[in-house]
Amino acid sequence: MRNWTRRHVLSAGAIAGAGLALGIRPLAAQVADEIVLGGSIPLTGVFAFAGIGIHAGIQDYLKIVNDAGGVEGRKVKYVAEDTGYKVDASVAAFNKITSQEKVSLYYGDSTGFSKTINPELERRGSILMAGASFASELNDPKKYPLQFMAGPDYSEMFGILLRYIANEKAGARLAFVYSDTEFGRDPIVPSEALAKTLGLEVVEKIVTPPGSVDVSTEVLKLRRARPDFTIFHGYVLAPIPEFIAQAKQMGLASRFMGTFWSMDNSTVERMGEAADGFMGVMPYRYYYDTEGESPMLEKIRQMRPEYQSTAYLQGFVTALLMCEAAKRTLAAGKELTGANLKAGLNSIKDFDTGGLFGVPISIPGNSVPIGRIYAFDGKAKQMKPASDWIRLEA
Amino acid sequence: MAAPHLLEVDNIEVVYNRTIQVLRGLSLVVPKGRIVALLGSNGAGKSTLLKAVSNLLAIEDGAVTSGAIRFAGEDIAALAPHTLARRGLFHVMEGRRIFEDLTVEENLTAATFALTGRGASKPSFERVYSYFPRLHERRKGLAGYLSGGEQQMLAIGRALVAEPSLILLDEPSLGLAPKMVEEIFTIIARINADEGVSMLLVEQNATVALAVAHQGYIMETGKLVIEGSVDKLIHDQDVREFYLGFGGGGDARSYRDVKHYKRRKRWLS
Amino acid sequence: MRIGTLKTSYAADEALFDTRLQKLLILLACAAAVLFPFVASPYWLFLACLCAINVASATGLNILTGYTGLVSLGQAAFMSVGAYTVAVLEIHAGTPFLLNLLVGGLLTALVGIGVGIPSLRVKGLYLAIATIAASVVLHFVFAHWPLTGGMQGLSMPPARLFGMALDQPFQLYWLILPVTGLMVLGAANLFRTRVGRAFIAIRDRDISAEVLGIPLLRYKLMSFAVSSFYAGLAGGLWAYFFRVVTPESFPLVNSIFYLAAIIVGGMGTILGGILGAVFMTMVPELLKFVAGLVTPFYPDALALLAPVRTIVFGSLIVGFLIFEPHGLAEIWRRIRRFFHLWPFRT
Amino acid sequence: MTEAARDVILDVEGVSLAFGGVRALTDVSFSVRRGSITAVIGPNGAGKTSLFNTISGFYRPRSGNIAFDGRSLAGTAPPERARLGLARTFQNIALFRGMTVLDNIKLGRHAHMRTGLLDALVYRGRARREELELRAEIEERIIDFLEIQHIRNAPVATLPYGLRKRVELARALAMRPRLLMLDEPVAGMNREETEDMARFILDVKEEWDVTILMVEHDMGMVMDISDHVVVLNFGQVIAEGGPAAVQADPAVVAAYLGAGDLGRRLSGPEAA
Amino acid sequence: MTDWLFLTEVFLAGLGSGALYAVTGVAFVLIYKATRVVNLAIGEILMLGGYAFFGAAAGWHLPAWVALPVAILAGALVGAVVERGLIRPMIGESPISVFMVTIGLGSILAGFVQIVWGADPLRLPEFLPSAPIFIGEAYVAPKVAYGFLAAMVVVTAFVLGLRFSRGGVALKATAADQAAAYSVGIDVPRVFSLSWIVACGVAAGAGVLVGAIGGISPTMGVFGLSVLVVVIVGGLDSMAGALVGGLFIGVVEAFAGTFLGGEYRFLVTFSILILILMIRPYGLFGTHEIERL
Repeated sequence: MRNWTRRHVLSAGAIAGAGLALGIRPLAAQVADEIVLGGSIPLTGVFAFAGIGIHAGIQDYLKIVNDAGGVEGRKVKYVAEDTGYKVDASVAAFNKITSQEKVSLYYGDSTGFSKTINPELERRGSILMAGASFASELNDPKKYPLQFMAGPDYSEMFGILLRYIANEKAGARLAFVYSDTEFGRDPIVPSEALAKTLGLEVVEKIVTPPGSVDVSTEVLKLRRARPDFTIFHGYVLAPIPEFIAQAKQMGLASRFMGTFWSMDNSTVERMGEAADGFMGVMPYRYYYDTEGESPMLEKIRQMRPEYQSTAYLQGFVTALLMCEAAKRTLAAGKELTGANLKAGLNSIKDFDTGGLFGVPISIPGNSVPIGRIYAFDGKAKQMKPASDWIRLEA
Repeated sequence: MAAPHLLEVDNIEVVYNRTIQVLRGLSLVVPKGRIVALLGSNGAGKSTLLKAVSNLLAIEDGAVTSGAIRFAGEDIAALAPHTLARRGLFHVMEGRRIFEDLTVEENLTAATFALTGRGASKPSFERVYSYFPRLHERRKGLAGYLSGGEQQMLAIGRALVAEPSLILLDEPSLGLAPKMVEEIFTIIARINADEGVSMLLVEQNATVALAVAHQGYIMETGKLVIEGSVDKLIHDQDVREFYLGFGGGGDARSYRDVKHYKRRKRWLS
Repeated sequence: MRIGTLKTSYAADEALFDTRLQKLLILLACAAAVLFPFVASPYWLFLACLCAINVASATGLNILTGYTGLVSLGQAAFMSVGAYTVAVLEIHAGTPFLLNLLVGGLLTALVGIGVGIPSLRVKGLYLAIATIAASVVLHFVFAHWPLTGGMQGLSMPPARLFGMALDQPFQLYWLILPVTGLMVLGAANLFRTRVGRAFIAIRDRDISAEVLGIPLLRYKLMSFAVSSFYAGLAGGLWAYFFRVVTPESFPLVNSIFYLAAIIVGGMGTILGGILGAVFMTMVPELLKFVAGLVTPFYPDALALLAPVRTIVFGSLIVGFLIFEPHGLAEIWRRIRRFFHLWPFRT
Repeated sequence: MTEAARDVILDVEGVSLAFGGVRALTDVSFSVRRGSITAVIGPNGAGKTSLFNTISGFYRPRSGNIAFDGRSLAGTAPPERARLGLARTFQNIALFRGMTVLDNIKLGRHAHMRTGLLDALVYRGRARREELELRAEIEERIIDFLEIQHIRNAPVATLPYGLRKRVELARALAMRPRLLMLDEPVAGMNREETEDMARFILDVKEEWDVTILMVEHDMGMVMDISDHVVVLNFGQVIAEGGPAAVQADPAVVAAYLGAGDLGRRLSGPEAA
Repeated sequence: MTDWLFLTEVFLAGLGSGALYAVTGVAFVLIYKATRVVNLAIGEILMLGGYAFFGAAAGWHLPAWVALPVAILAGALVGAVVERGLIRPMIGESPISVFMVTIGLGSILAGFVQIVWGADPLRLPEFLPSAPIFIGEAYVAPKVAYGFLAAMVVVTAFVLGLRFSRGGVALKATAADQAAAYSVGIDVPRVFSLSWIVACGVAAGAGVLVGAIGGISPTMGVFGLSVLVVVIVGGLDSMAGALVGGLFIGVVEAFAGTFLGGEYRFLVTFSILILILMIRPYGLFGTHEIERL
């Protein structure tokens, strides 16, 4: 046993040494005019379902771009590291990638990471970043000048939902159900205020601890409040289905809604019986949406004949917007600095994303405040549009 | 020797924690149907010997490093303590070790596990209660509330339930009033006579031990120093002086003098 | 090879590093530590800083758990106290970073003493659970107190030294490594004196410690104080390193991580705390590296990384406890002994 | 204070102790003369160790008083008693297994040292001076005296039984004791080891000027080296006096023999 | 706030989740009683049960009444392997080392589940009747009600079995004094093995109930943390304590969640834990002294 242990340790040490040698090696050889898109991607951990889609989406879009000759003749190289959705691992990945490549674009996996790394971004001034977080806080060009998100922020998602509700039923009673996390709490305060101005009444706010398994008491609270609409936020799947199932068993006649990360078709499908009629906000068209012109969706469907998640689309769109920003910067004859890239991004006006967003978009700030309400059709097992595209005015 | 020995301890050595040697080259036998007393002072290794025999040593990180122990002709080295109990070697441990949170009857029930595999019919505690009527009175009470003497009775009662051929008794007189010691030793002798159970009895109270035993061993610091029939032992001058407490002619040298000859040794070195 | 040691004074015998070889090794290690930032990439500097922070915290936990025998599952929560203190001071008071670190450490020590008070009544597992409970309470406070920024936490400016912002691994290295070095040295010193011996006595047999004149409660609380002071400092360093502190930055898993680090490294040895923390910090990186190597042959390797990491983490704890309870420090000692006697015995 | 009282270092008066209704000690009174070796004997379970634990301060007596050097110990915690000069060893050896012999001995001095936490962390000035002084004293006085130079850096866990007992004695000596309580110092030792220990005990008394109170089963040694013997049985003192007198006391003989019919069979004249 | 109906409903929901705590607590106590091991992996074994059920019911398309025994057997098997492979070699080590081994085990199990079933939360196929249940006018979620019933049957079986069976005597004897139990002929290692096997089976069964209500995910092991509170409050070695503690904590959590908000749940239960530790370290029903380190 003893011998084994020692040998084991020694060989582990040897491997570690090899790793060290490789790591310390000076900047990896890089083709002179490549543009590098780095990524801290949660390929594993609790957010892996999204990370894997995002990863594929970015790769696919870059393939399309590179096959077409790149951005202004320059190829885009994608370098990603897994983070397990942990802030320190994301920071480590960032440090690792930026120490080996000259990175201009970066995809970050969480709000915490984006907040952590932003001072560093500003210090470097060479990178434009986007990511999986739609945190309202990040949607502030003054505080986060080198950041953007490929869709509405969480408060804007609520804004879209509330506008829809106000249209459907004036003075409707609302309940917000959200997790006790940064993600969950993000849009609650501003959305309450917005609901008031729209003449809606927030009758109940239910916070659940993260990882909660039993929601029976919360459902009792919900039943007592008798809302017309219940909006879930800060979850992916659990405990939404249980909430809905129990509420339906109790005969509660509320409609249930979600935000971006709960809105993937396969996620909603997994809600089982509870899925029918589940609605929510989505800035993109779904993979199977064949209505109207959407050459990009066509291309995606050609590349990948099976259904692709909304996370895939999010990664795809983010890469698309990043490349567009780079293209505009280079076309203007400017260097690829963070500020220039952001300026390039902000110059996007009435831009057609190849039909991924249903309408042409503009990015005056850090977000793309557009979305549409979809509802799940139990028979077709698909999300179907329930509203037209809703554009929030800045 | 015509009578086969029920227990043979053959030249064993015992070590604790891989370092501390407690028994060195110790041998003894228990003939069938007899009570053998093992006497010696504290720390001499008597309890250790019993634990070596019942294989309970391992629990305390002790081990028999050489020699052999045979029970009914079979080497016990590979037998777990409960297996030994089921084969008829029952250890009544020092300090009684009854299950205090269990009732008297549950304590006896626990001992029925020793009958596993012997195909015995439903065990009855009548025999126990006939030897110890007091236990019958208190059979529904928690064993922890029994007096010290009653607890010792229960410990021996458990042994009776197990129907053993050999009982190892570790200091049954410990902490008991003289009257109670008398009572218990009388019953021990009766059990031996009535049931034909052999016993290996470890005691510090040499007087009572030799009163019930047929033969005895005396050990000091891990080694046997004197052995023989009880008659021989009680006539031995050293035994009378050191174990039975009869004053007598002094030792060769007093510990008070050690300073002088030891000191010399120190100067020399 | 070395045959024995001759020493001419008790002072020499009481020294931390007693052989010439050891002194040489330490000198070499120091030189390497000074040179390292100039040759390493930011990524490796990043890892070095992270290792150093974890070493500081693990050493603190080792004082409490490894040396005093009081098991704590609250080390990460203690770190969060230090981290938040530093962040709040940096944001609102703008005081110099060394002062902030010190205040963070002292405040954490106070919290540690509070958490340690039950230690006279409850021991072992119960104490460990009391520290979990304390973690839960601290987490709640930080997550709901406006001063600590609620669930969003605090983003803070970098430490400043002579007007220069310490915001890259290269600069932070010069802050983090010396502080950690001093902390480790302090811990090593502690166990050369009566205070450290009293801790060990309490671990080994607290009743007889009392007979030797060691007041139990006082020393148990002292151990909690020192240990959480270390945690607070480590948390402060962490805050300067990541510059954002949220309630999720210091989950219970991190407390388990530190406990695992000292188990793997070796409980109750200074070297163990260092080796364990470095080892446990590097293992995930190593796994990532291996996954990278395997990816060409097995494309899903990366996706398996997180569960494999979890399994390896658990297996290291279990494996070391079963096969090498004295940890890496013991393995190191055996290797050293091997070379001392080499080539006469193998 | 009378002359006689000044001569007494430890005075146990009317001490009773009970554990949840079970009486461990009943009205125990005796005193230990300064500079003497006093032995407490009695059958197993007679309450000897309980008595020691009461004097050490682990158990609080239900009634009675213990005075050390004329000062009542009531309300004094064990660590404080150690500082006053009350040292002891344990029946089943309470050394710290994870530490070396040297560190174990150093621990004995704890109560008399003054190094604080901050001193300790920097190990300069007082901490260093104090440690080095202690080391020198231990080496030159204690280790040399008990002849354990060769094992001083060995971890205690690796030592044989006899040596451990000696290390425990060394640690007690490091406590600067005025009264040294030894709980079965020679239990489990052979004649040779017992002789060594007896010599050390006598030397400690004479050269270190320490009073000794011990519990011991080895009658030979007790009778040879003690000046005064206290006999406990069922938590009560049944006899007290010089070794010879105690040995001859019928109550003592009965306590060891049991006084019933079984015992009489052997103690009768015909047996001799 | 004198809406009695609502209060009753909250109370019943609390009892429902409390019953699941109780049954898992019983599994925990069983292991502790027999082997003195504080098994922190109980939450992960519960999780494994949920996944095993999922694997059998959704993967192999077995009916629920087959999948449930499969899950319980899977738990029992893990219990047997763990006891032989990890716990037996640790006999005689400090309780804290063994406790850390179970923490490591929990981590291994969580990783294993992720490798096999992925990190996403999953839902178990519906197998409990979904018709709403009313007690008087008070509504009880059907799953909660059936979970409560099942849990109570198991807990009662354990409490009674322990009190009146010969096996119960063996367990209590082993718990009280291993050496003495050995000496009276009780096969102590078998008691150890059986207690792990049975307890892990029960925990796995509880995992199916918990999973049916809240879905399953690799982080489900957190449930074990609440169970830890339950058994400390009830007393580590008391089955009755686990029952009372479980129901108590369940109800307290329900009311805390309702009237203070979900984020207060952990705070309240752990505050109770601290309180109990200060005033009654062995819990409400615990009988044994604190283990020494």
